[in-house]
Amino acid sequence: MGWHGKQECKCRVKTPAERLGRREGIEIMTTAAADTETRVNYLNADYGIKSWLLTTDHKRIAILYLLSISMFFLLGGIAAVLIRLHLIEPNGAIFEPGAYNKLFSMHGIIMVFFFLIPSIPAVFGNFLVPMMIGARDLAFPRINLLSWYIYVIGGAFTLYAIIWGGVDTGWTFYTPLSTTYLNTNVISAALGVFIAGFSSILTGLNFVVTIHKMRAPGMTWFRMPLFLWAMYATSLIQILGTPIVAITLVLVALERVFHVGVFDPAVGGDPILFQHLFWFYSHPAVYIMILPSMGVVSELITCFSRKRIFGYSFVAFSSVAIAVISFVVWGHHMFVSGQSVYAGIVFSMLSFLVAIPSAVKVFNWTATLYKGSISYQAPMLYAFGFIGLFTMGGLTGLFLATLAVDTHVHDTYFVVGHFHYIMVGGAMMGYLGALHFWWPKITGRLYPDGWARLAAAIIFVGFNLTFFPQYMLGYLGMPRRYAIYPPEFQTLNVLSSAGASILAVGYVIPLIYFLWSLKYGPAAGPNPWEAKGLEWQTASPPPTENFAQIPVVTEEAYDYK
Amino acid sequence: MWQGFQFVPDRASTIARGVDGLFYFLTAIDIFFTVIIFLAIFYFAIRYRRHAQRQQAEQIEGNLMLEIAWTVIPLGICVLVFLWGTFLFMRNARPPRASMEVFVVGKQWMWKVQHPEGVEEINELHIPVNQPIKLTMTSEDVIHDFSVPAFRVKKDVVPGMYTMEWFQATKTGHFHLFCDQYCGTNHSLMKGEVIVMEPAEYEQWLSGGIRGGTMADAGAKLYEQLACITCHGTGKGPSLAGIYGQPVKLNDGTSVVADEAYIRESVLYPAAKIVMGYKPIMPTFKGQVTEEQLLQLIAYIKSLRPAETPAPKR
Amino acid sequence: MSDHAASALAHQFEDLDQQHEAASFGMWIFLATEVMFFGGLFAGYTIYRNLYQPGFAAGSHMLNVTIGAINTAVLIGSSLTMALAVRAAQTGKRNALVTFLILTILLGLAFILIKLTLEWRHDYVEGLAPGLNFTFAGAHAKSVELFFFFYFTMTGVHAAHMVVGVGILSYLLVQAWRGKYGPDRFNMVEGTGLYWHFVDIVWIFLFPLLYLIGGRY
Amino acid sequence: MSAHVVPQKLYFIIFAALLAMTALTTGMAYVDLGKWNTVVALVIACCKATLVVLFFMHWKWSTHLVRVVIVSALLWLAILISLTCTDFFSRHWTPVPQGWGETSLGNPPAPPANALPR
Repeated sequence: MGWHGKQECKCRVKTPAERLGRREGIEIMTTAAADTETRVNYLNADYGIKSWLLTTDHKRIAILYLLSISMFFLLGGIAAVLIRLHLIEPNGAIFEPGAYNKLFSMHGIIMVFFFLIPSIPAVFGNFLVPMMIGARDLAFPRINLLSWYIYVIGGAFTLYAIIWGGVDTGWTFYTPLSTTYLNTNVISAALGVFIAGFSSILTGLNFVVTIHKMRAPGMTWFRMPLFLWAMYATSLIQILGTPIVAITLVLVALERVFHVGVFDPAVGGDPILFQHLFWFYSHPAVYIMILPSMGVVSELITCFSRKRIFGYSFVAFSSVAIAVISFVVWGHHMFVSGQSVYAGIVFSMLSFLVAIPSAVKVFNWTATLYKGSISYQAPMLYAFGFIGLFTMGGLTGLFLATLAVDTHVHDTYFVVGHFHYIMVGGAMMGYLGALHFWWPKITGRLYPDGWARLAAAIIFVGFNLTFFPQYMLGYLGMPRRYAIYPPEFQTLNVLSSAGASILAVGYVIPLIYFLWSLKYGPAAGPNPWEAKGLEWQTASPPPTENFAQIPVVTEEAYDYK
Repeated sequence: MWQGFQFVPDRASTIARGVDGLFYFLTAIDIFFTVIIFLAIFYFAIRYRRHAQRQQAEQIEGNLMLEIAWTVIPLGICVLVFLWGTFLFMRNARPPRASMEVFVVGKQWMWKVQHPEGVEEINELHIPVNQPIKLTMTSEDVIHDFSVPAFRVKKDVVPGMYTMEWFQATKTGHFHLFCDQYCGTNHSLMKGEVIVMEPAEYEQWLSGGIRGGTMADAGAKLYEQLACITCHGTGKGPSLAGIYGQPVKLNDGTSVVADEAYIRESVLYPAAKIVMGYKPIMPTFKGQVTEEQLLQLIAYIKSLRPAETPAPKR
Repeated sequence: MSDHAASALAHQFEDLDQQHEAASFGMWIFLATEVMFFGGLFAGYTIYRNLYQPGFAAGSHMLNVTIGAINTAVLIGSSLTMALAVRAAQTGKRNALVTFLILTILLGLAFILIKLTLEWRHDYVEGLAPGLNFTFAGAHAKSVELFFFFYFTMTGVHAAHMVVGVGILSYLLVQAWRGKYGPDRFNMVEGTGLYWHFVDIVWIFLFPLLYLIGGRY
Repeated sequence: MSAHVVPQKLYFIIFAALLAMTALTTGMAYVDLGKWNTVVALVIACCKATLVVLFFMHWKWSTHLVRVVIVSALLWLAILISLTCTDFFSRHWTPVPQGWGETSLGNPPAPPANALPR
């Protein structure tokens, strides 16, 4: 690894691209590379802060999102590091329990609502949806910009809540704890999430309309890249689920202000109703995080094995099936909540159904590799990592859908391990895979592939070391959200914290080489991976209008003949 | 750091074996599929790695039989696991008739336990071994969760309603009791111990701990203090003798079964359900009785036999 | 295509038909989210209404049906004028458009004013406002309190939508006055119309659920 | 542009029908129908909403796509309400456990015969 020293780059301007081409089996047109510097693209079309803050270009809005979610990821990540450090000691190494509670609440709220949910949709969806269908922009560019501002306002409210007084509800805002018993800044945190929800709704709305109405001539539904099917399914969830959490948080805020409300046991209200309404959105929200990653993986696997995907229509429809089924399984978060046992049975049965389309996807990706021509550039390693971790995370979901087993592991570290395998092992791996795959398209620069592969390996190892012990902790019975725990759980906690430190290193490396590549990275050319898909047919970085002429699509997706 | 480290949690209840069996079955399924996927990826990735720049992949559209196979087989496994898990769960959801009933009140941040004989304890639950125990639980403030990993049981403890869990310990010893539902600042301190004893030892412990008579006795005292007897027992209010578990006709024509929740509601919100033929004259006792006292009143009302006079026994 | 039409077309669309379809489709999707937004309240209402029927009936009896019915009529009237406004925009009749928009705004304001002065204020003074002034202590007091919490939340969220609608209509009025809308360019008017009708439909359900359940006999 | 222009007369007819139904539903509340009062009120409300959607909101002249959006919104609302109701209306099926005062220390647990769902 480390094929570029800085000096090498300086003295031999063109060679890195050539060398990369040879090493990775990619042909790079040096003329295209030289061309990049002078050509007008979306990045250099206009200058100044105003040209960014008032832009309606979907690509620039994607960059705005990229910067803001990266900031939130950093905040949430710092919280995660502190949590793991604290848990090295059974009695808590750093914080008082109250401070620890604020810390994990901050970690959860930021990571879920301000990083994972907008991550792939708002960054790569925004950047790629119009380009992949061959359109000049999304259907409603101004609404797209509005959604970013709404996101920022929501983020500001939440940051305010976190900085002034903190919030210690956990990201689940369970009543009556959140409505009656906490003295922290619950209202402004809830308001922040409420506001950010509308950003998510508007993004989803924009994508659905765009995919329906703006496809280029010849781009039929079954010629669409699978990333678009995944984005479409994700958007359905954003549109139909988010309003419910919005109104639920309004009810929580009202109850806090007026000291009476629909979840208040004192007037016959039922706290369990809150859980129903909350999970009606928040379970599908998990699929808002994972579905886009699944779409990304379909792109990566096909490109780096140079094959059409195995069972296109099954992969496509499984995305939609996941989106639909995800809405009828929420009760599995409530098996021990005091919900009726019969409702528990119904929800358990439905929960198993959602495993099927996920399994279909995993099998199809694996089968796609068969008789391929496989190369292992960094994005492909992230895709492999995704499949492995998602398989392990998804399968442990079966434990939680099973009534009797869930009774034992519910609200323990088993659940924590499970959803981190899905959200970090799955969604985050997909996000990083996407970042590595489309970075040359977004910035026009290549990053050092060797370092990227190293980072992928470190993340995979660090991740498993962090979260696998948590499954074991959960089975042993360690409850989640504990600042202080019995000493017999220490060994596994220390192991988990050690893994987290490796994971942290794995996340810092890409940050460094991506920043490095902005200045020193060799020009990428329009299609460094020789990938199919309309976004690769235009220059990197693309011009503001995306395509000089709207392309006409004549071939199927992933036509790697 | 290695103190007390173990791979498998204590297995100390009748339920634990069944749950663990299913847990290991699921683990085996997980390992099986994870290994298949990992091996396939590794094998394909090495076998079909790209040697030359222009090496062609063989284009395969898909295979319907395979798609059906990997839809139907997981579905079959899911159905099996669902049935198995549901069967166990339903068995574990119903306490045996001969259960010993213990009352639990969760409160930020402690567990208050009352035995039928009147013994109260905090953050500890003493129980006899090999005896089904049924916990009737409620919360004074927020949602808690009564979890005993060694017994493989847990259930949320919700304000405003009674939840129930039961178990039968098979081993004597000390076991962790955790609050598993996040309940505020000192959530992680809301833990205690379940102490399982030989029946004889338990009897001994019990006799050493009795302070104010049984729960029903305490309830009877309360019944007098609160002057319930001036109406319930004189005909001004409905008689409470033997009503527990029986249907009660209400003045709107419907009827309810007089269970714990009904009695609790009638004490706190008397106007909510009016018994047929009576006037809504009862004052509320909200704020005058704690959740524990409510449980004592319920215990007392339960102890009244239909034949007895409605007045307290003393 | 006239110059006017060309300026009506945003750069990302191929033609006006595509733009119109996208706009109306987008508006419908937004309404789907609104259905779910109110849906959370309706779900809660359904459950509690079934658990606490007598209390909800008692609460309902304390509302004034006559005012509710009149307000329903006012809102239906505003829906009619809104539909006529959209038609005026489609057919390019500026004066009719301006007139109907003014009528819609006036009827909308009338609805809000009736709600505010004759109902909410009255309920507040009577001690039926949970959290602010709730003094009702008859039978089923806590269910009645729950009912009134739903009453205020649902009508409040509905009224908030009316206020937003009136705001958008005022913007449309200014634009219509300037002659910005015509047969090639009425997506804004049509979309606002859809929104306004949706708010009307929500009220069509709120009226029986809040005022009429449990009967009045 | 392909939007349908509806004759003014039709709008007024619908308006009249909506007013009539408002009067009807208000009137029906004063007739004692028992449980059916609620049903009647909701049926009339559904009819009114249907008229508004069909004509004021141009469902009748809409594309299939728009109709799918409307139907799926209602379907999702139905999912929310019905699955939440499965909890609330089956909670009381769990039998009220008996056994208070029948504590039998040391006895083997009786089979849960009484605990079958009613």
